[in-house]
Amino acid sequence: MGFYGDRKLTEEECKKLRETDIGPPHYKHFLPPVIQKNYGKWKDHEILNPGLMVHIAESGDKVWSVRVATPRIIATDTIREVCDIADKYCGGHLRWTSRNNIEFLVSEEKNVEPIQEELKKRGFLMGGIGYRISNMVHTQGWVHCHGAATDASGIVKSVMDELADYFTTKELPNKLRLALACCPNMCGAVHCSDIAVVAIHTKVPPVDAERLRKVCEIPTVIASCPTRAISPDPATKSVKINAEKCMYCGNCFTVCPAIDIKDPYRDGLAIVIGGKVTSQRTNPKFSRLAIPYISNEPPRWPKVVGAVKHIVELYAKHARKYERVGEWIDRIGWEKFFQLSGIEFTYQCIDDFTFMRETLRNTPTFKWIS
Amino acid sequence: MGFYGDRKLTEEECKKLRETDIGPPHYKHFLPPVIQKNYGKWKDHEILNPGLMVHIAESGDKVWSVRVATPRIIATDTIREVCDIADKYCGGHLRWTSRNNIEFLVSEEKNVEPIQEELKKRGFLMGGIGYRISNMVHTQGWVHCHGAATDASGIVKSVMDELADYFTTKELPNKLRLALACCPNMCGAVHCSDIAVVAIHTKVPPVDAERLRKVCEIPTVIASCPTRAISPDPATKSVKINAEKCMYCGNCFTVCPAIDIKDPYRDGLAIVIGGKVTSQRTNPKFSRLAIPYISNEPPRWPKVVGAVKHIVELYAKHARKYERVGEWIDRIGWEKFFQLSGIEFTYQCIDDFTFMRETLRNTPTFKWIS
Amino acid sequence: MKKYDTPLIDELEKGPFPSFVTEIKKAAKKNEMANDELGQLEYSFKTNRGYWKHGGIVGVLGYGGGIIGRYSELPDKFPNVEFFHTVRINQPSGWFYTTEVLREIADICDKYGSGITNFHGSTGDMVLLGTTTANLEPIFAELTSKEKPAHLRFDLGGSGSAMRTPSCCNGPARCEWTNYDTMEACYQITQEFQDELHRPAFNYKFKFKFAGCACDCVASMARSDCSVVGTWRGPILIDQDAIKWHEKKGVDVQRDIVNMCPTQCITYDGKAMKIDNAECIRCMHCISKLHHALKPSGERGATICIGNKAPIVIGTILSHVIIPFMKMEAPFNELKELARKMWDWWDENSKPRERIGEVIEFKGMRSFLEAIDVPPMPYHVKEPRRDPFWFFKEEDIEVLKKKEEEEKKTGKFKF
Amino acid sequence: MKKYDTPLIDELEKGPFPSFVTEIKKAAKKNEMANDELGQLEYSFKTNRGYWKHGGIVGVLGYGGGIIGRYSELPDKFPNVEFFHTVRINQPSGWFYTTEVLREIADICDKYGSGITNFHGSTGDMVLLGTTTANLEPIFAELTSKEKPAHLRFDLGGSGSAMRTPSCCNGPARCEWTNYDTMEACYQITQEFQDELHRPAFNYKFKFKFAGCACDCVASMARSDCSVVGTWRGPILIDQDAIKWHEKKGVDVQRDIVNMCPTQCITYDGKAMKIDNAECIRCMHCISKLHHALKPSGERGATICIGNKAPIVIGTILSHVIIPFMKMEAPFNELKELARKMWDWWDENSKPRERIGEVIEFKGMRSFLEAIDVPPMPYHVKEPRRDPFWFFKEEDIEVLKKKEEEEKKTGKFKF
Ligand code: SRM
Ligand code: SRM
Ligand code: SRM
Ligand code: SRM
Ligand code: SF4
Ligand code: SF4
Ligand code: SF4
Ligand code: SF4
Ligand code: SF4
Ligand code: SF4
Ligand code: SF4
Ligand code: SF4
Repeated sequence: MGFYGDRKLTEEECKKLRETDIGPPHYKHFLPPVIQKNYGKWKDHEILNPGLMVHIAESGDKVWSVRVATPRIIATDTIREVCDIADKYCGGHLRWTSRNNIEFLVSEEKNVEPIQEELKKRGFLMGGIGYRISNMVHTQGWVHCHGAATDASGIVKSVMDELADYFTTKELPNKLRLALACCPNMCGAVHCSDIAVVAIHTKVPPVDAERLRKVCEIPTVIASCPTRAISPDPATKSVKINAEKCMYCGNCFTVCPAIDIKDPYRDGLAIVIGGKVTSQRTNPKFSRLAIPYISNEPPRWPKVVGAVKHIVELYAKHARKYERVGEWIDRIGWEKFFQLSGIEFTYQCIDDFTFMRETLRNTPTFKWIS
Repeated sequence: MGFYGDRKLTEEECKKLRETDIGPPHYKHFLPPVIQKNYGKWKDHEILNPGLMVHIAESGDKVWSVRVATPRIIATDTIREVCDIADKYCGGHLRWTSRNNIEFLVSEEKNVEPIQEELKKRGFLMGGIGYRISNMVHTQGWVHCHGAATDASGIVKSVMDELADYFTTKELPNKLRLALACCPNMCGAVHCSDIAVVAIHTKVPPVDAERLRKVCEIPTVIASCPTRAISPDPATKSVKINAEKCMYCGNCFTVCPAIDIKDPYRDGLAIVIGGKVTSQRTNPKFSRLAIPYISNEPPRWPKVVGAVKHIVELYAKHARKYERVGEWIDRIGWEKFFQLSGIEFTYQCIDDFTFMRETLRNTPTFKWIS
Repeated sequence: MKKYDTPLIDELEKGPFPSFVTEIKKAAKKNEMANDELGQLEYSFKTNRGYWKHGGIVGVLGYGGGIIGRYSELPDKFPNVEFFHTVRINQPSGWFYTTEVLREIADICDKYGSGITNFHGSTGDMVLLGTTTANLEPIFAELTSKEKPAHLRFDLGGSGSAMRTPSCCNGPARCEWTNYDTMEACYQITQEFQDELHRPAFNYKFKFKFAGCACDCVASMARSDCSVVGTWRGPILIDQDAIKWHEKKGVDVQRDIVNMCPTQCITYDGKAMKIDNAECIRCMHCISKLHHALKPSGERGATICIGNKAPIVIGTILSHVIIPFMKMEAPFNELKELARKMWDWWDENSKPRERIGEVIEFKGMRSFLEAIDVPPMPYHVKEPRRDPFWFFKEEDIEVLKKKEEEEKKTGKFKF
Repeated sequence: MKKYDTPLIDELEKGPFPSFVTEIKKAAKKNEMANDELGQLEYSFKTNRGYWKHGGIVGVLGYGGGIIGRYSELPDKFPNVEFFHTVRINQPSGWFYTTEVLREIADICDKYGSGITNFHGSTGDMVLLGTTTANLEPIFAELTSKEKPAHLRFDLGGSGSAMRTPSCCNGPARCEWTNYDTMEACYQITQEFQDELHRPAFNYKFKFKFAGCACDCVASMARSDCSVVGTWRGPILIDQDAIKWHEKKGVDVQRDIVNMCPTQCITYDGKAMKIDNAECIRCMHCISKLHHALKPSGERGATICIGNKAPIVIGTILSHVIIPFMKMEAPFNELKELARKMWDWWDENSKPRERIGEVIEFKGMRSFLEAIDVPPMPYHVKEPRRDPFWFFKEEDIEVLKKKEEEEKKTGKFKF
């Protein structure tokens, strides 16, 4: 039981005990001895299996990392369970990765096999290391966010179930980074991911004039619109939205709850692909639109899952070693990608906003696909 | 003497004889017989010397083209002189190129040497064919345009004098296209040339309020400004210009003569490089800013000439065979170009207008030059 | 006639390259206008400033363009250039001439103008530099005179918010690489749209340029609203012996050709060259560098690209691919029809001084493509959009949802 | 406790990948809040809509952030999530933990919250999902309690228009490639700017992310306003035997390494690999694909890139190179000073909800660089500007003209 056991602190105690601006504890407290000793003196690493890698220090010391997937939303009891395992095999040391996987940090070789045994026994999914699919970066969804056009964790679970082999065993030409955002605010890495799902609204949001007058500042609402679609509506002493100009970004909703962007029938999902963050070989790339709309289909979003899988398999089949999805497509040309994938090319794929001039084709040189 | 000799037509005659909308005569009237015969049936061409190429038809027929430079501005007597030559050796057939050179079209092999002899004797400059510098596309300048920030023909003459060898003899890795525009309207190919000179204004134009009220429409003037620098000036019932926002494009002057953009002391020249039009190998490229300002120095603009020559020589020395200037620089990186050339990198080189986002560097990967 | 002394511009008579000053002086010997032009030019060089006023609207009866009005700011100093208009004469396709017509033009220029010309203007016209308002009609009458034989009769070119004088590369007249008849296309488009050319009725200028292949020898992609660039659909035929011939002449095939192919679709083992034609983007590099060894084959036509303009005021736009492949056969009805549809859309959607390329940016490609009945194609983009913001029409979503119902039935997804 | 039946989300307990539904159910067994969260989630799945209200401003005494207020739109149906705020707890550098502290956090979450967590939020925080307003102070007190040993005391993370919780790759803790101490830098910046982190005083959010090399394992270039990416200045050291070792393991050095080097600066003759280090852009490809065979050497530090933001509303911006090379030595004063200068400029020049990257676009790079005392460098651009429109300050022209006079004297041009 924690520092104060199950005793709840009284208001007075709170005032007395609390301290602001202390910041996080220093990480040194949490590093296993082998890392403390070899901090900044690592020489090499070997990926021993998709869920296991060893880092070797100049001193010859080693630390093994056993990586397991998590759904990111985890119950406190699960935290305690992984703690039990870490206590048993890792001297109580573990970490999370930037993609929400857990890494058990093993310092003694003798524990490397047993911990993997136990993790398997307990049903943890080991993998994600090396040239394959790792965990899918995502957001809050219906679990907790107000703007969500879909559920985040639900789609991630559905997609990762389908692609689990690519996490646990199968190899790919390079890392393949998946992400999902539950609205265009894109809390995550969607805009620079190999393959990502972004939830979109597709309907001009209705305005509750009466409520708006009460709870929102009209100038702020008007200013929030990137396409100048919002103008004052003298009739209602509120605002009106020009349907011609609205592209459903939801920014007005973010600044004003009286504008209701959520629509069960119209909200849907788009698939964007070919992004990357790293500067290896090529500059970071933006994810670009492949499929503009798929209906929201809880609980398992079969078409979204199918679309992602389809593109993963094309990539596995056609890309050269070490090419990321975007590098592969940029090499063969987007026209070829659409031909290969059979994905329908829609008006939505043609930029008519910020990057239009950069993304239109201004050379008569391209490949014939029809 | 022409069709009507030196008799000037009377008003009546004019009314009687004139006909509108006839368009240009059909080109067939002007093609030499060998071209008429082999029209669309050419098989090959050979560049025999920098001023001479032969085109060979499937029929085996040949047509020789002898190319000479012109200053583009030519007196009627010069037209007659080239006509005499064409009559003597070309059965009266000749053409101009898209870069304002003259091509004498020779159908009989026996005339090929003699015409070159005579052209040399008469002081014509033969060359411009193949991988070298051809004529410099340019504009009106002080000779005829109202907006000119410099003289066009004067700079072109000065530059081409210095680079004449690259027209008549010297080879380069590929064609090198020069251009000049006497104001940012850019009547020509400056925006997509290997090396180009563009004349710029650099001062916020003074407004003649009184005249403006008379001769210009205030809304049009305000609308003409790309940076919204112009606003109504109630004080003068005219307009005022926000110096912070004005980038001297001259568009307001184009729509309103009461705004005087020309400034003898401040008008100057910029050097832009690395553009191309053709889609060979790489997409067409824009010319990009190398040197933002050189003072206007008639009659021979020594620094402009020096700058162009400096870049031509760097290109000749460093580019790979068949690389255009822009292809070469894009391969080595602009940071390397500035290092190699010793050209000072200025704030002006950093886009703060339309293409900013595309041209800033958003990757930590670049070459060290300092 | 007044004698100007011109120490500054005289400097520009020195040097190997032909001198425009020498040309102006030639004309000045016998022409007052040319002589004052000389004087004013020297004065510009001395004071570092141009002295031409804004073009007032001058022209010939029944036309709204073809003449650029020019007036000196210093009529007292240089009375003979108080009026100094330019006359734009529509050149013949490919700038081919006979000496007969050139002499005719020269004579007209001497008789009514300054004796100074521009061969040619950047758009392509023959330009007579400098004449008076009074002489405009006579010049026009002599150019177009009904009494003259067809080949001597010329018309004015374009100016203002009109279709501008089209121009073309010499294509089939003297080039082995052209994919369509650039000369004839240029001629017929010019003839078809005489009204649009002479009577400015657009919101701004509109230019056509015709290039026979991707070399783009007439700079169409960078200098015309409608860039018609020749291309083909078929394999590149290879003459292996000819490649050997080039090697003997010193071409390093691997380095200069294979390695420079943008799609890396050429292989050469020192004996035979192979091209994976499905991957070729028809850039013309290999073909032009190995002339006569390689030859396009199959269907010929052009890619139509729209929207280029000069930088002012929102930055340069290059033309965008709109029709990936159009068969270019006389009388070019397909292209003419396209032009009309484009112009109608442009007209409806633009404000004055907005080029069609700008309007496509403001209104979006969909509006434009729908107006000209072209479906969206991957050819239209280098890459699809990067942002999560885009428009749907009500019906779009319904169509997509219907498709999904179909899929439910068939059990197969159509992405 | 009410028992919801949840046929729809139960579907998400099937399949090999760990299930968040299973996790929520675990918590729901003993927690009313978690139980109603479960109920509302099922209802969302059934009706295809989320039911959370806009976040009202809630927080702890003396802080303006760290808590995201959440309220159910359906309090009658799901009374226990009427209040369901998230608490963002600032994670330790690199997300390293001991079981002791994790248990402490878990216990606090159970005692005052829903028993559901996010490990971790996308910005990097530990997120306690769901608690009431009343419990915020106790949670904060227990997290920060003065009675606790240092390593058990945690603070809140950022939210709102403040500096956000910085994060970093594990760098020196477990990676051979890091070029600076990402963990320490992240810690010190977090500590230095506690006030900026907890008390929103900016016009919008500002994020730091620290990556040890161009691999960018913490997505700094794409997810932070200030991306600190490790790099070096010196040759790549080559262990030729190790390269042989990789070859034996099946690496095709020519195809997979040499051909994929972006600057083509590697050569390999089957015996020895050579790198032309002057041409290397330090992209990490060869180094990471041939681990332990290649090693950077020389001076270490980082490239500071500024301005990234998510697409809304004017499109994604990636961070731009601002400081090509900064030595990153504790206490990182150079970076701290830079941050302060940046924020001052940002403050002066922005409106609410404008990220620094947007403001750099509105005001131009010059204004920004001058404010932080950085001269223009080719490092700042991929390529120079394309249009003939740019600004001069009065003094610029004078400086340039002076330079020209110098040149006249020396007879040599300085371009
Ligand atoms: C004569 C010529 C330059 C030359 O020396 O050859 C020319 C001369 C003028 N151009 Fe041009 N433009 C000429 C080809 C061009 C080109 C090049 C081309 O057509 O290939 C361009 C760039 C391509 C394009 O159209 O974008 C060009 C882009 C402009 C612009 C910018 C238009 C734009 O939308 O960006 C202006 C400004 C305007 O229209 O107000 C302009 C305006 C002008 C005006 C009318 C300025 C004015 O208002 O007086 C100039 C009249 C000068 C004079 O004294 O005659 N001129 N102008 C060219 C026409 C001759 C001919 O008919 O053959
Ligand atoms: C005569 C002319 C067409 C006309 O109707 O007037 C022409 C004629 C030829 N061009 Fe061109 N080009 C002509 C302007 C252009 C232009 C337009 C321009 O310069 O404004 C371009 C685009 C330039 C650019 O990209 O900025 C052009 C890019 C080419 C290229 C591509 C070069 C490259 O690799 O980048 C070739 C192919 C080659 O030379 O290998 C080419 C090849 C040729 C060939 C060999 C085609 C042929 O088989 O006849 C012709 C003679 C070669 C030469 O001049 O070296 N021509 N050529 C033009 C001559 C202008 C002049 O007086 O110099
Ligand atoms: C919790 C979290 C998503 C998650 O599931 O992990 C999150 C959740 C929210 N984000 Fe975010 N953002 C989170 C990381 C991000 C990231 C990714 C990152 O930081 O690496 C981004 C993209 C990077 C960036 O900052 O540009 C991001 C870009 C946004 C934006 C767009 C901001 C912009 O300038 O483009 C908004 C909209 C806004 O600020 O009004 C936003 C707004 C929100 C709000 C506050 C929406 C709202 O007004 O309620 C969400 C609260 C949800 C909730 O119920 O708690 N969130 N948000 C992440 C923070 C957890 C943590 O502290 O660790
Ligand atoms: C643990 C982690 C850092 C952390 O502090 O948490 C990490 C660790 C390593 N990364 Fe990473 N990367 C981690 C996130 C990332 C990210 C960020 C992301 O995915 O959001 C990227 C950028 C992805 C992108 O570009 O979109 C990333 C791009 C790389 C790359 C470049 C791959 C490429 O060629 O494009 C390498 C080099 C390689 O693998 O060859 C790399 C290499 C490595 C190495 C081998 C570095 C080392 O020697 O230790 C580490 C183990 C390899 C592995 O996981 O396959 N790491 N790595 C992150 C694990 C996330 C996960 O759970 O999967
Ligand atoms: S992406 Fe949108 S809906 Fe999802 S958490 Fe972020 S702000 Fe909320
Ligand atoms: S959703 Fe976006 S585009 Fe539509 S009105 Fe609101 S802010 Fe404007
Ligand atoms: S570039 Fe400018 S100044 Fe020169 S001719 Fe064209 S419009 Fe006139
Ligand atoms: S010169 Fe250009 S930027 Fe300056 S006021 Fe005139 S139109 Fe605006
Ligand atoms: S554009 Fe092509 S067809 Fe036309 S002249 Fe040039 S090379 Fe020949
Ligand atoms: S035309 Fe261009 S793309 Fe096609 S094979 Fe030749 S070089 Fe390659
Ligand atoms: S960013 Fe570089 S230093 Fe940091 S973990 Fe990744 S590879 Fe290692
Ligand atoms: S780090 Fe990148 S650029 Fe440098 S040598 Fe290796 S692959 Fe080439």
